[in-house]
Formats: sequence, structure tokens, C-alpha cells
Amino acid sequence: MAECHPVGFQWVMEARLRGAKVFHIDPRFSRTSAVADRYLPIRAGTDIVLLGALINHVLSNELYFRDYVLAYTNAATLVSERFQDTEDLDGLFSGFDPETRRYDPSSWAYEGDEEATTDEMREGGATHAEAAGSDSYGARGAGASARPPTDPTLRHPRCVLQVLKRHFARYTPEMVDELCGIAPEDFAELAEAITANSGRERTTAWVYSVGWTQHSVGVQYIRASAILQLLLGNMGRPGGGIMALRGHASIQGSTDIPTLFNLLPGYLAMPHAHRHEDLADYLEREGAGTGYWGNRRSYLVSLLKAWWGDAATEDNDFCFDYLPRLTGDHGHYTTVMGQIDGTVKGYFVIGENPAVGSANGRAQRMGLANLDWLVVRDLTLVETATFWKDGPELETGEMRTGDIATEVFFLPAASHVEKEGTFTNTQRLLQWREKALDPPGDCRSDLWFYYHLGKRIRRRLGDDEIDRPMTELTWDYPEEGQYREPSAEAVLREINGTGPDGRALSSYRELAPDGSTRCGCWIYCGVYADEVNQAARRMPGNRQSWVAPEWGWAWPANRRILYNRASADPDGRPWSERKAYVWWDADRGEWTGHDVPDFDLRKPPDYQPPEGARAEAALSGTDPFIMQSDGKGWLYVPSGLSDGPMPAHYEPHESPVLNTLYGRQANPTRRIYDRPENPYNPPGAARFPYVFTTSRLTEHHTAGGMSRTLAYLAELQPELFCEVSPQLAAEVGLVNGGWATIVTSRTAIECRVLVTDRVRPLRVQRQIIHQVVVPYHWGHEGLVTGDVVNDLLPVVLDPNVYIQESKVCTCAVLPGRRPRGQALLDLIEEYRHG
Amino acid sequence: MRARRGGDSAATVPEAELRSYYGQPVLKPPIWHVPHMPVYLYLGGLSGASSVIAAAARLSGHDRLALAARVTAFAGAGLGSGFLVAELGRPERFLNMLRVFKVTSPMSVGSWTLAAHSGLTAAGVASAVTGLLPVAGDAAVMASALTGPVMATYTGVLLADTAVPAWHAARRELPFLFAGSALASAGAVGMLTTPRAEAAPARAAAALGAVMETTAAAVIERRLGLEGEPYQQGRAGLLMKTSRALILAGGLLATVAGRSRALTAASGLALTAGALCTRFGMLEAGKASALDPKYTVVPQRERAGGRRLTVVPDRDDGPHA
Amino acid sequence: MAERVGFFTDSSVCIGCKACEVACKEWNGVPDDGFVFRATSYDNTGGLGADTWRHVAFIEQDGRWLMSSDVCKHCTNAACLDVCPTGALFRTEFDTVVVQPDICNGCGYCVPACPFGVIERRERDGRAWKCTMCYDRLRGGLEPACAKACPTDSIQFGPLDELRERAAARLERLHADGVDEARLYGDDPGDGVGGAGAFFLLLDEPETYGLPPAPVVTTRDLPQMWWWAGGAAVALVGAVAACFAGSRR
Amino acid sequence: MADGGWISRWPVFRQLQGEDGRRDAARSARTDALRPRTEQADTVARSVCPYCAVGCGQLVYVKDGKVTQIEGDPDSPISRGRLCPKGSASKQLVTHPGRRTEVLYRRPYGTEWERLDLETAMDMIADRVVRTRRETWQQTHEGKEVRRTTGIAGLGGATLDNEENYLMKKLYTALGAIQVENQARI
Repeated sequence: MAECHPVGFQWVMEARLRGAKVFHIDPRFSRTSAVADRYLPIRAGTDIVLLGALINHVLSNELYFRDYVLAYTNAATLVSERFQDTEDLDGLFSGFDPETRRYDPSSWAYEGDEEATTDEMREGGATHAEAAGSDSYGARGAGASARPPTDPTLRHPRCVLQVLKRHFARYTPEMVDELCGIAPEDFAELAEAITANSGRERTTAWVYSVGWTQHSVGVQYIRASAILQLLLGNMGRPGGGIMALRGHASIQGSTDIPTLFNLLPGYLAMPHAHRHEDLADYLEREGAGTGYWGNRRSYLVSLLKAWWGDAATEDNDFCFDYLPRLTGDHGHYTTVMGQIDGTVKGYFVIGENPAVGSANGRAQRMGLANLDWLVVRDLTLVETATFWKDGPELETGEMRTGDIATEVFFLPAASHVEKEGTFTNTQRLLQWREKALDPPGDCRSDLWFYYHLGKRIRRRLGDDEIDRPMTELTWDYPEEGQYREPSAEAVLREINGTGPDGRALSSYRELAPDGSTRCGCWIYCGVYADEVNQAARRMPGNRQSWVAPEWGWAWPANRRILYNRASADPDGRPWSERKAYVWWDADRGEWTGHDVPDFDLRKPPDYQPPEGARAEAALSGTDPFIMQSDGKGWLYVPSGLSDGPMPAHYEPHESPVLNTLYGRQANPTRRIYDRPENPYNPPGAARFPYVFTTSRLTEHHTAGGMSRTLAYLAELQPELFCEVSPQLAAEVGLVNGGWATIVTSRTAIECRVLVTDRVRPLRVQRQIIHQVVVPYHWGHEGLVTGDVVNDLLPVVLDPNVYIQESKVCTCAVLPGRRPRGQALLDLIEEYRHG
Repeated sequence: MRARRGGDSAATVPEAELRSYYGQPVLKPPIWHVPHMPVYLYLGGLSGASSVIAAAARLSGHDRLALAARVTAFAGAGLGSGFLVAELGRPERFLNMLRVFKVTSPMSVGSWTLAAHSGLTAAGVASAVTGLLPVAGDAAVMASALTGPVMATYTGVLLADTAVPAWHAARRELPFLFAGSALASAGAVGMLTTPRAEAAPARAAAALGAVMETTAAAVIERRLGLEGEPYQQGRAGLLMKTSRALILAGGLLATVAGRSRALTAASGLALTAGALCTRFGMLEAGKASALDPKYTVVPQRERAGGRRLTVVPDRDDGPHA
Repeated sequence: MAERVGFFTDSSVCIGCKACEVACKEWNGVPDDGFVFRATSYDNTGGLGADTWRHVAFIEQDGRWLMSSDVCKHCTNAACLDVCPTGALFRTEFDTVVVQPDICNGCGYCVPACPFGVIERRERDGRAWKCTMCYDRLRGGLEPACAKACPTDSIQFGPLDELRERAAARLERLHADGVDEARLYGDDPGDGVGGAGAFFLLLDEPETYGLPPAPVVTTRDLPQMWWWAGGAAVALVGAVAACFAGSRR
Repeated sequence: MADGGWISRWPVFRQLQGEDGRRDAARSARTDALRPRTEQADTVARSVCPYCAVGCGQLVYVKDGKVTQIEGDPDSPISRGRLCPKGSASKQLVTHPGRRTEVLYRRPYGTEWERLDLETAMDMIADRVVRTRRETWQQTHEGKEVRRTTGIAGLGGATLDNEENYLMKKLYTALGAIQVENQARI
């Protein structure tokens, strides 16, 4: 966190000054480790073992926050008797089909729910999984009963708590020692610290970044920490939570208002050709009717009205058919394979640099080289724009400029100060940026580009039926200034939504299912409440409370901590004075507190839903997790995930270590691209003995387009380097300041060497495992250049959200610089086949 | 990669290790260039001592020697000023040297002295060459006998008044070293530019100067200990040793050179070369002393805490770039 | 005259992010220092100089990774200022030491005079440069760019007396927490430079960070040096007189 | 002080009048006039750092149509005026000489970049979108109505504004382009 989010880290440093204890668990001793109380090195790709052992520690020693767990989680809920655990099936859950390598999740359901989930068209089914369906649950769980059978004594063998206990029993400190390389005494210290620091009076927070997500089991890493935090009562409470520290200014916004294939704004799923023939189908099959998702008709219809305006009517399903349909995976890596195969002809790359930033860069560039046309918009000429001129494949002779047919348009972009608009930061906070000045030369905002491109396209279309989604699209924004910039405020107002009177809505609770309201993204509804740009609010921090509710605007409804109903006990009183956040004010008959309560304001703690209630009305006064169909925090996920209802440790796709927890080595449902462009290191190949992991540096930014180009940052970290332990250096013959070549089946790169005690060899299964840590910010453009580290990575994806496993693979390390030209290809060939 | 110099060596007790930051210098070395700075130091000293000789010769009736010394003093000051200006990062701003007067700055004192000295020696020479205003010319020469000794010695303070360990530690001896060297230089030039019959005082000056410089150098070597090491090692050591030999030889020859043109020439050239070597050696020693952190750290440690540090031999575990 | 201000750099909370280095350069328009991979931990700018006015040192030790942002000390008795012949270096109303680039003629004397090796001549420009403690910002009531940027408040700016109190309290706290190796550096007005305007809390010996353990302003000995020079001058005159004695023509 | 000509400003003269040669006497006229350049700004925009997702507040100072300084916004309860090295380098990000401000075009099989007028480039791109969409249109797939094209794809960075992402998704979806992806997946 100190390394990649230094300014956010000020709060951790401040907490430390007030007595907080900070543990840093990372394969790499970073600047965070330097100021943490304890640093625990871990073998990359084994966090579920550690988290699972913590869960086991909490469960077997009865250290969980019983009142919280009983009231607010599904611990007491009974699971179907058809469910079989990894304990029973040696690393598989029930429902696995070895042919398709997919699960039928129906047996994972709550008792009594099994029938409802057998349809493979439904959530969690194979069709659903094949289109990254689980990813649309960014803010919710999938459908399940609002009132499943429970055992409040928590003793029933099929109640979730007992299921968890059995599942995690094998996650012992000894396994942590054996697989993670963390000694039992270090584990004990961590376990003691987090349990002692959780409960009524205290809360513990977990912070993660892509070190948890970029794995073939990435979603289950987060699930494991969610289980732990729910057991300890650390969710929805101040000082608790699981914080995702995201690496880009509006990467949160990019999922909320997604440019992602499987999502519509506000985490509504893109319709699927087989699952959603019409609007009714869609509403029927996308989640349960209880909890806030029970209102999804209002959200979706308001979106369709925002897009197609008066053309969207009750009679035509509000133009639901104008939405193109998915039939499977249309994600980034599949798109690249489509480029190589020639099905994808045109490509827009907007402020992104896949030639450096995506796994298996060579495949990325092969895709680019096989396009008809490519549009790149950026501040500088990034590698994605210049691959045809000086890409690595030209050096090896695999490509020749004169053979590449791709027509390339490079359009310079406006910088963040040359346009106005909102970023959504890592805590869901929308902040409006004022425009400081006009962009120079041909530079324009992406808003300008898409708006004017859309206008031009519309002018070129006729009244063909297939053109109607375009010609009937609401595409009319006020234009401002010398460049006729579309008004970003008008767009934000459309996102916020308007009511029947045309006035801006102030809350998603005002959205109607009948087409009378329009709203571009329901979770952002309220950002333009009272016709005021709430994201532009700038009440100085020192002139408001520590929650700072008047700075910017957080979705949903300006709540700063989600599910904060859980900060009060079931009766609505704070768990403790020290941790008071929101509470029930019985006199006024409403919820109040430091933050906007994430609950129906007037729903009393003793509210019991009437039979047949829908949406939020179906949740009781003690159900804080209001997006869930049952209002509970899910220790066990009965449906929605592709790879199991509970986390299980699987080794990374490429690993030098045998999985001793189960008979299954790697995640059985991981997505693999078995293609010549994407060779994998053969399992168990002794020629790739080292664990390879990528990292970031404070001084650079992701693929480097915004940092390698700047002298003030380039000078601070001018060259690509690897960090290796003195022991590995001695073993391979590396010298501090010298050169190393790192080899995988994909390619070989060269880098300078930093020999450092900070990288520690780990004792894993009675052998020494060396890890090689390499920051990935370099490419062949910019003031400082270097080989592309992501070229080393294979494309293998998490089965839920299709994120690539870029945090771990295996490699070989050689001293000295890499060969050039054909000799490089020969070297890789030699390593590929042994 | 370790920050401690020789940190891996088991031969030393950690407490007594000299630590440094990757073996990097603590100080910035003097940035003065070769040959500008040493040549200026030589010329300034030559000019200063020559003006004293010129005055003494004038007073004692050694007119040929007086004229030669007068011209030498002027030429030394004039040429020296040129080298000094060329040494500046912004030569066009040389007049800023006279913007303030700071006794805390030997360079300020030196600049004002050089300005006065150059003017006086110029007046002396102008009068002698043109024959105009002889009284004023003589007065200028007499006055330059006051600025001259400052010229010959302030340079010692100039070097000593820095953080460079080898220079600062030698702060007592440096003025004597420079005065002696200046005297020897002036004597040498006097010997070479004056008929032998009249050059006896110049030869004496050369010999005395050589004694003074050699003595000062020997004291530096004896007294300084670790901080004096740079004068004895590397390029600086070589220059200083050469200088010592040349000065001694030149001084000895000066005492016996009265009858021989060849010996006079040999003595004068040896002393001049020796004086130049001294100046080049001084600059080299200063740079070497600033570049090795041990000369900064060890004496300071000993002064501060009385804790003695073992100096671990240099090992290249620093930057590899 | 305004109150004396300074920096207290608390290396125990430094995260080595180098925001100070960059913020300084952005404000002061300092050129880059070249793109050289030095293989000295995460330090690739080496040290303070004409083109680096804030510099973060990285020291790797067994189990520890020390980081500290170095800067000009703005000494109470500043050698660079004392020896500057042009008056380009001067003491401001805030008791800081600043080079005036419109005056400096690049004589270079300040460079070896500094006991901390801070000030340096930029060769392509011919003038000496170093931290100004953002003198222009101070005149507008703003804090220096580095202190403002510092994410963890490792660099604190303020009235020097106040900073010294804060530092003493911080040291006490660290010692109470068992961090025995913590020590202040440059805070003592009785030290060889009369106390620094920019002082530090370090976690190891100063020389580990590339700092001199007990620096002394060279001009402390200047009166003595002038006396010795006077003696040498007299000796010179005496020697010349001796040479001419008895050879009067 | 500037009244009496150079003599009265000459530090030596001022020293004689009792000013300290290491303090006031040494000051130049430029020094006397120094002020923070942010005071001269024509406008100050309240912005947000474009690098990571912490969302630090930035103040952008503009003078004569040029960004003269970007620094932390002390009002921000998130960052309290502080910035990391990247955020601190923001002015260089928007003003550095390597930044491109002209449209470049590489024709098929071309070996060099060519200049292109922005309007022309926009028209050419619009032509290509319309053509590719028509050529690759899928009305049905495996017997199901899909109304889409898999011939056009997009990949966006995560430094795009919400408003930009919104128009992108809206336009792509209306065009029937489904392979719309973002750094957020990567």
C-alpha cells in the first residue's frame, strides 16, 4: 500500500501512531513491509491456505463474534443434503463435469432451493458461467431464498457454520508452513493479533490489491477474506472491511459504468442469447426477487429509457431487443484470440496499452498486427500504437513492418486537466474535476471523440432495421466551447436520471418499473440530486466530520461504509460506544449516525417481513446486507460462483510445488487458452524451477505510458530490474547491478539485477523455493525503455471474472543479457520443449 | 547488496566498522579545474612574493632584480586573473567578485586583494616601462609589497577554509607551504630573469623558500595522520613526491648556482616545476580526500565520540553503473 | 524578521516514495539527474546535488529497510554562505540559506566548503544550486513543496523551535517503544554548525545515510587560519628581508 | 531601495551603511521581488490526480493558457494536500515535450507515420466502423437472435471519466459491438 498508494497510506501511518498493528503479507518485501510491524513473506499463489488457516483458527477456537455471526450471516442456514465438499471429493465440489470442466451448482443450494437452480440457463449454470456471469455480482449475491431453513443453535451438521468447520479443518498452521512458507510461530502471532483486535470494541481491516485478484483462483481469495471478516464481525463497521486498493484513477467507475462485455451500467448483466430471450426472461432469471435486486426492473427499464428515450415503450419491451446478446466469453483475451483468428477487424484502444499491460504481450501484438484498422487514443505514442514500427517481434524477425496490413490511427487525448468529468475512486467516491484549460493541438477528450464519432456514424446510417438502435439512440448533448465539447455535466445528469417531470432524481428509490423514469446507472442515481452536481462538492475536510460526507459523492446514496447497519447490534444499538457508526433512534423512529445509514431509514430493528414481500420489504430489520436475497453476509455462497461455494486452495496454473491439500493441483475450472500463441510451461518441468511474480513501483504507473515518459519519474527508476535473493544470485550466478535473463515458454526478457536480502528464499515442503520479483512498467517507448515483463506471462484466467493469473507463474533465470533475433527464438524453443 | 562497507567481512567487529552510504563520498570534491586553479595558485604566489622582492630590491638598490620582479609580479597577477576568470562557471560575471566584501570568505578577501594587487603591480610596471611618474610607480611597488604577502598566503586559507579533510586539517601549515612555495617560485623566476651577478638575493629567496615549503610539507605529513594520507597516495602522492624532490634539488642548486648559468637554469626550472607540482598535488589530494568517505567519517567519529573505527579496506560493493 | 523556520525529517515514518524529490523538481524547475540504474537499492539519483535537492536514501540491512529524505541543512553557521565571494548565497528573513541565481558566478567555492556535500555547480549552467526551502513559496506564506507533498508527514515544515520540541517528543516516544537506535541529527544548536535548520530523526549512525557524523563549519577555524596566514606573510617578508640583508648595493 | 541607482544597491555600499553582507546587503532586486508563481495564476481548477484510485485532490494553476503548477488540494479529506511522486509529476504529465498533440496515421503496410487532419481522421474512422459493422453483422447465432457484431472491439483504460465510459458503452451497445473491455478486467 505504501508502494502503490502512498497517499492513502498516510492513514495507515496515522493509525500506527495511534497504536494500530500492521501486518504485511507479500511475496515481496516492499516499502510497505519496511514500515509494517511485521512482515510475513509468502509464496505467491497460496493466500487461501493462509486465510483458510485463519478461518480454521477462528472456528475451531470459537473465536468468532457469535452475536454478529448469528444475526447477520448465513451461518445458521442449512445447505442441501446433495452438497458434497472437497473433503468428500478430494478437491472437487459436487456437480463437476470433467468434460466441460464446469460445475452444475444446483447441489450447492440452500436446503429447499435446489429445484430453483437446476436450470442451466439460470445463474450459476454453465451458460451463465461461460459468459462471466458471476462477475455481475460485483455488488450482490445471486438469487437464493429470502427465508431458508436455519438452525440458530449452529449445531446442525448441514448448517453453514458446521460445513465451514469441516471444510477448513485441514487448513492448519502446518499446512501454512508447508505451502506458504510461513512458520507456525509467525502464523500464531498473526492469528492472535487479528482475533484479539476484533469484536465489539475493536475491528480489523484487510487491504488487498491485484496480488489477490490476478490469480486463477482470484475471486476465492476475496471470498476467503470475506468469510474471515464476517466471522470476526468486521464488515459494515468503522475500521473494518476488506479494502480493494485499485490502481487507476477511475477503475472503480469503469466497473460501475462498465466498459466490460458482460455488464450494463450498475452491475446489470448484459443479456444472453440463450438465457434472456426477452425482458421478462431477463427479469426472471437475473437474481432473486428479494433484497434490493428485487427492483431490477426499475433499474433496467430506466436505463433503456435513458438510452432510447421515447422509442422505448412498454409495448416494445422498452427496446430490450436493441441490446446485443452474448453467447459466451467475449472478454479481452478471447477478443485477442479473435483478432489472431481474423474475426475481429477493428479495434479501439483508449488510454490503454495492452502491448505492455496484458499477459502474453506477443499474442496481443499478433492480434494487433492482424486487424484491418486500429484506433489508439493516448497522451503519448504507447507501444500499442507503435507495435508495427519497433515491436519486439520485428527484432526477432517474426514480423516485418511491410507485411503488417493494420491501418493505425493515433489520436492524441486530452489530459485530466483539459476536460471535466468524474473519477470514481477506490472507495466508490465520485469526484468532479474542473477543467483548467483547453487541450492543445488535436488533443480531445474521449467524451468528444465518442460523441462526435457517434454523430458521424448516425449521419452515415439509413433506416435499415439494424440501424435503429443507433438512429433512435438519445445522442444529443449540449456542445460547449471552441471544440464543441459535449457537456459532461449533461451526461452525468443523464447517468443520474430524471423523473416524469424531467427533473433530476435524488435517489434510486425513486426509479419506477413503468418507464416513467430514466436513469443511465441506477447506483449513481442521486449524484445530481436537486439539479446539483453532488460530485463537485468540496467542503474542506477540516470543516466537517471525520466521515466527510460533503466531499464528493459516494454511491450508493452517498454512503461511505457499505452495509453499515451491521455497525449496530440487532436491536439497533452500537456494538460499543467506541465503534458507534449508525444506530436506530427509537424516539424519531429512524436510523441515524455519522454516515448515511445503508438501510431503509424507517425500518425498525424488529421489522419482520410479511409473507410474500418482495425486494427490500422482504428483508427483516436485522438484515444488513440489503443487496443479498436473504439480507445476510454469505459465509457460504449457495449460487453464483463458478468454482465452488467455498474457497479451496489450488496451486497456480504454473507452480513448482505439489498441492498437498487435495488431489487437485490447480483450479479445475480455470480458463485455459490452449493455442500455439499461448504455450504453458509443462507441469513439473524442472527447467522452470522458480516462482515468478510481477510487482509495481511507487515511481511508475502500470504499463508506464504515464510515467516512463516523464523525466522526473524515469530518473527515479530508470531501468527494468529483477529482485533476487543472495542465495538465488549465488545459485544462478547473478551479480548485483549486472544482467539477468528470465525465461518462460512465452519468451525471454533481460533485466538488471538487484540482489537483496528483502527477497527471502522460502522453505516449502522441505525444499527451498526461490521467488523472482519483477516490476512490469517497461516497454520500448518512452525516456527509459526495457523489455516487456508481461510477455513472460501465460493467459490463464479466473473462471468467475476472467482476470488473468499475472501474479504468479514459473520461470528459469540465466545470468547475462538475452540473445537477440533468431537466437532468442531458439532459446525459447529449447526451453519450451526441454 | 549491503549498505555497509565490508559488511560481509567477518574479520571486523560491526561496531568498529566504518559505515558509509554505498562507499559514496560524504562531501562534494572541489570542482576546480586543471590546469586553471593550480596555475592560478602558482601565479598568484609568484606575483605576491615577487612584489615583495621587487620592493626589497628597489629599496636595496638591486634595480635589475627590482625591474624583473616588478614585471613578474604584474605578469603573475595579470595572467593569474585570467586563469581565475576562466575558472568561473559564469566568467562574464567576474565583477560580482567585487559585489560584497566578506572577511569570512578567503575568496572575497583574495579577490579584493588580487584587484588591488593587480592595479598596483600594473602601475609599477607602467611607470617603469614608460618612465612616467616614477615616484608614483615606486609607491605602487611599495604598496604591492603589502598586498603581495597576502597574495602569497591567502591561498593557503582559501584551501583550508573548506570541508575537504586534507586541506582543512592542514590549515596551520598551508599558508607557510604556500608562502614558501611562492618565495621559491619568485626566487626562481628572479634567478632566471636577472643577471647572475645581481641575482644573489633571488637565489637566497629560492633556497629559503624551498626550505620553508619543504618544512611545511613535512610537518603536514607528520602531524595529520589519516587526514594527511591523500598527500602520500595515488596521483596526489606522486605529484607531492615529485614536487618535494624538485624543490629540494632546486633549493640546493640555488645555493650553489651563483657561478653557473646552467645550474641557475636548472635550479630555477626545478623550483618552478616543483611549485607547479605542489599546486597540482594539493588539488589532487583535496579531491581524493573528499571522495573517500573515510577521511570525513573517521576523524569526525573520533572527535565526536572518541570511538575508534577500523578502516576496512575498500571493497567495491557500491554502485555498479 | 520572520521566525526561523525549518524542516524536521522523521525517517521513522518515511516510506521512500520520493514524492519530495519530484515535488521539489516540479516547483523549482530542477532538471532531471540523468537516467542511471545504480543498483543501490531503490536509489537511482545517488545523492544531493545541483539537480537533486531532496534525495531519498535507501539502506538495506538485515530485516530493515531504512529510508530517509535528505536535504540542505540550512545551517545556523553555513560554510557555503560564509565563503561565497559574491553574496549570491545569503541568509533570508526566515533564517534559511539561499543561492541567488542572478548573482552566482559559479566560482565553485561553496562546493567543497559544505560539510554535508550538498551544494553543487550545475556544469551546463555554470552556477551553484541547492535547496532554497522554496524561498518564493515561503514569501507567499506557503510551505515548501516537498513538505507539502510528503504523504506520511515524514517531512515536517514549521518554526524551528516548534519542530525541535516535536522531534524531542517523537524521540521520547520511539525510545519508550523500544526503538533504541532512534536519534536526532542536526537538532543541537551546540553542534559544529550551530544546529541545522533542517534536522532529522535517524534510525542508525549518520554515516550509514551518507551524512557526516560530526560536521563542523569550516569557518569556525577561519580566524585562526587568518592568524596563521598572517604569520606566514610575516615570515615571507622576513625571509625576503633576510635575503637582501647584507647585499645592499 | 532601487531609487538611488546602482551605487545605492551595491552591496559594499550597503555594507558600509551597516547592512549585513551575509544577509540583507547581499540581496538582489530579483530576490526582493520573489513571490510564489501560484499567486500570479489566472485560474485555479480543483481537480483529481489521474494516477491511482486513491483520488487525491489537486489544484491546477493556469497562467496565460499554460499550466504553471499542480499540487495537492489541502481541503481534500482524502489526501489533505499530499501527493505521491506520480501525482507530484502531474504538471510534467500534461506539459512534457514527449506528449503528442497531432493526429498520426499509418496506412496499411506503411513504414512511417503520416500526418492527418483531425476531421479527416474522424470521418475515416466513422466510415470504417460503419463498413465493418455491416460486413460482420450477426443477426442470429446458433439459432438465437443476437443482433450484434463481433468485428469491432474496444479496450479502455481505467483513467477514463465515468461520463466517457458511459458514452462509450452506450455507443458500442447501440452499434451492437459486444467485445467492449476495460483495464478493470486486467
